[in-house]
Amino acid sequence: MATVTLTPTKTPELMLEANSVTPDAFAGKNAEQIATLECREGKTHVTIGDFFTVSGNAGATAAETDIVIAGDCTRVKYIGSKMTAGTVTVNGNADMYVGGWMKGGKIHIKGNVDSFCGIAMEGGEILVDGRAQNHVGCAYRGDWRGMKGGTIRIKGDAGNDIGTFMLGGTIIIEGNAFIHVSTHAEGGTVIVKGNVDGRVGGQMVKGTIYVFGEIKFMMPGFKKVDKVDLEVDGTKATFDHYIGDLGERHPKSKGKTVFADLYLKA
Amino acid sequence: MPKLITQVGCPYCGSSCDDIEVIVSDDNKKILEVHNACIIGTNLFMHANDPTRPKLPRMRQADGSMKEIAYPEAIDFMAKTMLAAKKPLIYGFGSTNCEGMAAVARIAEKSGAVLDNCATICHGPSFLAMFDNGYPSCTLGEAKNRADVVVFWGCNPMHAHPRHTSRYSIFPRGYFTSKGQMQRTILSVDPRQTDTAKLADIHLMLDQGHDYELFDAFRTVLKGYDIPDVVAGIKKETIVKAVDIMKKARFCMIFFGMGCTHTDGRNHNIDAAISLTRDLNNYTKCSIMAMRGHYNIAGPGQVWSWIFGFPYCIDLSKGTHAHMNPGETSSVDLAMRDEVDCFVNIGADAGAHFPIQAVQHLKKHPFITVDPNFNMASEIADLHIPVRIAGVDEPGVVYRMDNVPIQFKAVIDGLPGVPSDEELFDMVYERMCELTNTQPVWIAAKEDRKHPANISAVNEA
Amino acid sequence: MSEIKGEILIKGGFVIDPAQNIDGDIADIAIKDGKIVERVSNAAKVIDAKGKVVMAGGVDVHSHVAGPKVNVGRLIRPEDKLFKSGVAHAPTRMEMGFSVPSVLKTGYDYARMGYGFVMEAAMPPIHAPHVHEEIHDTPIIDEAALPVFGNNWFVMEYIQKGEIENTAAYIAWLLRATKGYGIKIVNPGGTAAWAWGMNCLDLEDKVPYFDVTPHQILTGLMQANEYLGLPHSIHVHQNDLGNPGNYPVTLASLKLAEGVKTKNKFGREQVMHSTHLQFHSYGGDSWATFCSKAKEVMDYVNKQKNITIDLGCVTLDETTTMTADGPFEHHLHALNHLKWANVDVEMETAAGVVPYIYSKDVVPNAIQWATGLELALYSKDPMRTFITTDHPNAGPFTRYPRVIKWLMNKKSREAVLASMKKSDKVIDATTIHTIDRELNLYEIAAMTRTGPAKCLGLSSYYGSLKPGMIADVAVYDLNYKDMPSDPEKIESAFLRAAAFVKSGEIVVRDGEVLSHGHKKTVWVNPKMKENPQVKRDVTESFTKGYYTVGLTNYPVREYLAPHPFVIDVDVEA
Amino acid sequence: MTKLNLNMITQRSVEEGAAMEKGKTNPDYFEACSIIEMNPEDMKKAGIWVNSNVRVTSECGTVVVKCIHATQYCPPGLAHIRQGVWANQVVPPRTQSTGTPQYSGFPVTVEPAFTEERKTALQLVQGAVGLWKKGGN
Repeated sequence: MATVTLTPTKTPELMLEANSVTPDAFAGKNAEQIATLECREGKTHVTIGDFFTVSGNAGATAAETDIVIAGDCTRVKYIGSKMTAGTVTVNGNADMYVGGWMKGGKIHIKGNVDSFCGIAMEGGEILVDGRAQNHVGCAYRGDWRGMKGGTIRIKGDAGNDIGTFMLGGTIIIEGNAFIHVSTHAEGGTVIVKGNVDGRVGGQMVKGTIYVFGEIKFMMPGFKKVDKVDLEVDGTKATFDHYIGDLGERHPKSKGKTVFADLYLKA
Repeated sequence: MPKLITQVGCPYCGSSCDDIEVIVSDDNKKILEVHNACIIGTNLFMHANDPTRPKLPRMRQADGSMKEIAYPEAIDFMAKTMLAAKKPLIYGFGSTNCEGMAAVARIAEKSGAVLDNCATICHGPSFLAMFDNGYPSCTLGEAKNRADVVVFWGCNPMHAHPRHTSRYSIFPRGYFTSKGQMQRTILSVDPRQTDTAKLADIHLMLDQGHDYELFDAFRTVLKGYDIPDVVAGIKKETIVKAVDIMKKARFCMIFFGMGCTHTDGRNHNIDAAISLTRDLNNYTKCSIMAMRGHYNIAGPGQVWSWIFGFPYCIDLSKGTHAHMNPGETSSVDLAMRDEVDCFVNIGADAGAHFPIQAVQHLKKHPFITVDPNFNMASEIADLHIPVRIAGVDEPGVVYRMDNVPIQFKAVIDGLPGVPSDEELFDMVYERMCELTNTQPVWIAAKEDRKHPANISAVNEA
Repeated sequence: MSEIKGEILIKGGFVIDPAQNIDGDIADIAIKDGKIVERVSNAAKVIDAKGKVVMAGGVDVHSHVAGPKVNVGRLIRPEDKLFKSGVAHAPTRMEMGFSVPSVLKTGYDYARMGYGFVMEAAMPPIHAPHVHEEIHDTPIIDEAALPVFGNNWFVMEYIQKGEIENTAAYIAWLLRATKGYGIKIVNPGGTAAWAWGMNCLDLEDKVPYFDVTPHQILTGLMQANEYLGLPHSIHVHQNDLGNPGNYPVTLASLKLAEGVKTKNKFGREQVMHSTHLQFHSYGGDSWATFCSKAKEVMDYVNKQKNITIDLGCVTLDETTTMTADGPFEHHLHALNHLKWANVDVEMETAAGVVPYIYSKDVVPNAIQWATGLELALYSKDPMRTFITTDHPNAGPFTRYPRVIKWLMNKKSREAVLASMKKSDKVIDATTIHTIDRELNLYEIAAMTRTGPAKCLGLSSYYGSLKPGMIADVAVYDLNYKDMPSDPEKIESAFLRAAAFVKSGEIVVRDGEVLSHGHKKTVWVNPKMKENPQVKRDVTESFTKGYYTVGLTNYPVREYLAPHPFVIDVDVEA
Repeated sequence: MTKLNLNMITQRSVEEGAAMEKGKTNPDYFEACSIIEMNPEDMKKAGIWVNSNVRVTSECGTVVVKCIHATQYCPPGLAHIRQGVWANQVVPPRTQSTGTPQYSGFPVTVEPAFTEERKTALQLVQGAVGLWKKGGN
């Protein structure tokens, strides 16, 4: 394994679009070469070296490359987007699209992330120590194929649209969530350990949601069917089991209608 | 002799009424009377007579005052400022014809700008919902000729679209609706008892911000399942009754407005409304329509979709392709995140209609306003360029709220020397090409610019 | 066109021009001031076509490229742009989208393929200004648009009363008002029924309220078309599109042409053009028993000389379906649950849009793929059989080169068939695996330029390299005498022309767009004595307010077709 | 002083539209838009009189407007300022990542401000960006 360390040297005036900050783009390159990789700030073409000092060479492949950003990336977008292997660690905040369209590897953001974290993710892991803005693990606009695999763990709170159009994978929000959890989902799992304001599972076809705290406004299309004891992300508890969204279409499997499941800690 | 001009289009609201009659002075310079229009439309036409309308661009001076300058100077400033910016934002188009919208697209692409329109603060969420869920809609004539159940959800046409109810939705007698209002059942869903709600047979006064839950309740009832006794403050019996009315309609028409798009959940409220519309089509005919605010605010959605594939929030800064993701590439988000370094406000008033904090962020950078009149955006701008008023002294195509194109007329002559939006943008584009030493791209729409000598040589098949 | 000056000589290529029965002769093509001429001076720009094939510019008889439903398709599908768009570089502008490309991408991609004329296949009349706005923003290619008539209230009322002359007078008025080209019919009666949520699946189903049948609408419009003597025949999208077991309805519709004689001065021989026939050539009674009936349908088409067809080939892509067949799109949405847009248009028509993924591993999709190719391979008359994908319904037009590859190369068809998960089921339901035929370049030229030009009544302008024709000339990097053994080379050659001269200007070299061309909008102006009855009826529909726009704001204004090419038709009646 | 917690919406009205088309510096626009509508019960609770000024404060700003009898009935707990310059002094710019600010459904406090003056549109907008000079420019 080889570690490439990026140390921020200045804050972008606008946002820095750093699509090239991924183990895949770094693989096989030395520090100087990495510093010349292209980024965008508005319509201007810039390089990684314009905003970071680069130390260390990358491994031969993405899987053998660890990237550490030793500082804040509040104004840096697309960190780790489309990556397939390796790791990215940010010792601070990151802006939008962290791990967007990601297929593999690990991302660890030690601060907060902005919106669209893990958008259309297919595999790998994202860990955010702080909070996330909106659209965690959502689909791109108009696409009915949202997050398909992988895990996103947000240790703090998250905003609206968590797992919209989700098809697979797991999203864990350890804090509170605002509104719209698993809207339109047709698979996947969302776990919210805190409270949710409302709109949990609206238009949901299939998939699973666990909520440990309270749901302030329950969707009228969810109906309580039983009580179950479960172990969810290391917590054993009794949950009220709801099915829904009864207003939405649902597929049949072996003659039985398949609903989405919502487990609310009793 | 004053002249009567009939079938004039009204450049105010999304109803785009084209039955206005205007009497103009003999010299085509003054509007004397306006008939058929609502109070807002009448004021709009009459305001065009205002002798204080700006006739020259004005540039802000070091002492904060504004000084009149010549058009070439303003065009040069606009071209240079936009080219110099890393990411200019162009916003507006609440009152611009489609010709202007196509022309501005060339500037936006050339300068690597973000191109956005008023939908971004109005029906943008409706676009997001259409992206996710489609849009089973129709033209307004279908509503007029067929609809026997009309639902106004989070919209108040009696105020925002004053002639909508008489031209299309409640009162008019259509082909299969010859009894007009007598033949229609009106539902209103609104947290206030609006003047539209007062006209309704049933008003569902829901708890503000809970439209999504109420739509879900409607859908759940439609599917034959039970719902809680009260949803969003509305009793189950009322919901069941409303669903029954919609289901038994021959043609059910749902109009929705800012009550859905400005509140929590934004796009998902409309998303759910579209799902409900779709479900109802399994039982009867049902259509849905956004109550678009301006007479041609559907226009940029159309024009830019055929040019760039996106209706709004179009980030052209990549140079090679367009990128759109509202929340990121939308005007207010760009402003609040300090992600643009030049602001061009065209045919709209960001100064008055953006949250004031967004205005403060935008004002950190060059701020240009293109508008026929003085407004808040012009009064804080570094440069204000006046243009002709589309639909008053400039003709052109506009798209009504149902996306029907209407070819608007000009009723009076424009102020001498004042260009149309299109002319101004074409001049800015040509200046940008000069400055960057590149060839302008003109297509057939611009035969006159491409081949200035051949304008008359039209048809020799 | 007068503003295009200068001479070009396309030298030494293998010329293929079915209009002149030229098949691979080595010859020069001379171009002067936008037209093909006998010879040019030494000063002519020379394009070396040695070892390459030279054909007239392509003519697309049926494609959805401009107008309201196309734009709905663009608008509701941002994901059709994400990571799928072209990369622009000077002198071209940005080109966005895959299945529903932006107007710029549309013009560029057609030009790259060597196409010079494209027919927009369905124009809702009230939306005509929109269609023309998109057309005039589309670079390079000449375009025309067919207004839809098959569910129009006036048409249904006149036909119900048996008034062909009034029908014709109304058509003449509407063609002028919309700057339209000819008579498009989509799901006759069925779309009108859809306004109440119903449909007409059979020729004898009554249209609610109007008391008329698809049979009567088709026959009436066919008579009116010949009464007017329009350049093109009626252009028909038949009832019951896309459903298992629909081929008898198809045959019944085609049979309505029997005995009908054409009357026109444009060299057109057919009285009915049946479009995207692939969607109408199905047997079986459910998706489980779904099968191809291409053979049965083509046996009839081959012997019935006064009809033409285009294929509507499924290309096995993720695409966007869009049609004025409103009820079909609702039905399709119920099958695939993807987003559904619908636009019912007052007095006139409707349209629907639904994304669709054609997968080679889904048996009905794979059967559809085979059916489209079978139609072409069973055709005995390439001059009456045209290559289309009903863009973007069965696949984007940028797949024409792929369709051509499949038609010209059996090996490439077999490779696709073999890669299908359930190829045995596909083989059971189709006959594609039994067909050895490989089309040659001459047949391809007939199917992609000469034939469509004739069918549209445009053979004096397009589809041939005769002197006097508009100088649309495509050069493809294919050696007539030594065709590549790798079928992929056929596709790549047709996808990116070695050169394309459009209206006498070199617009493409080596697959790269050099110029934005000199595009024209083509429309038909039927000159007919004023018909007071029709005039009164039309006026009344506006004054009584069944239309919600004003009569004077309805006709397309001149400036929206800034470079018109108008075909006058003197109606003799 | 009683502060009232209300849910605020800002929407269109025909008066606002008609006045806006005369110009945003027109006195009609001032009268049409620098007002708040709320339920009489709420007004009573906070000791607010009809046609007196109140201060409205949200998470992101504050504005003085005149309280009038609701022209369109507002239930208790809900308040309405017509869209425009005054409303936008308090509208939160947060968009839920949709691009559209929270024009409706945001918490505000309303308190009597009998002695405070309403500002003009120009005063508010130019003032916010440091361009306002007394007496206009």
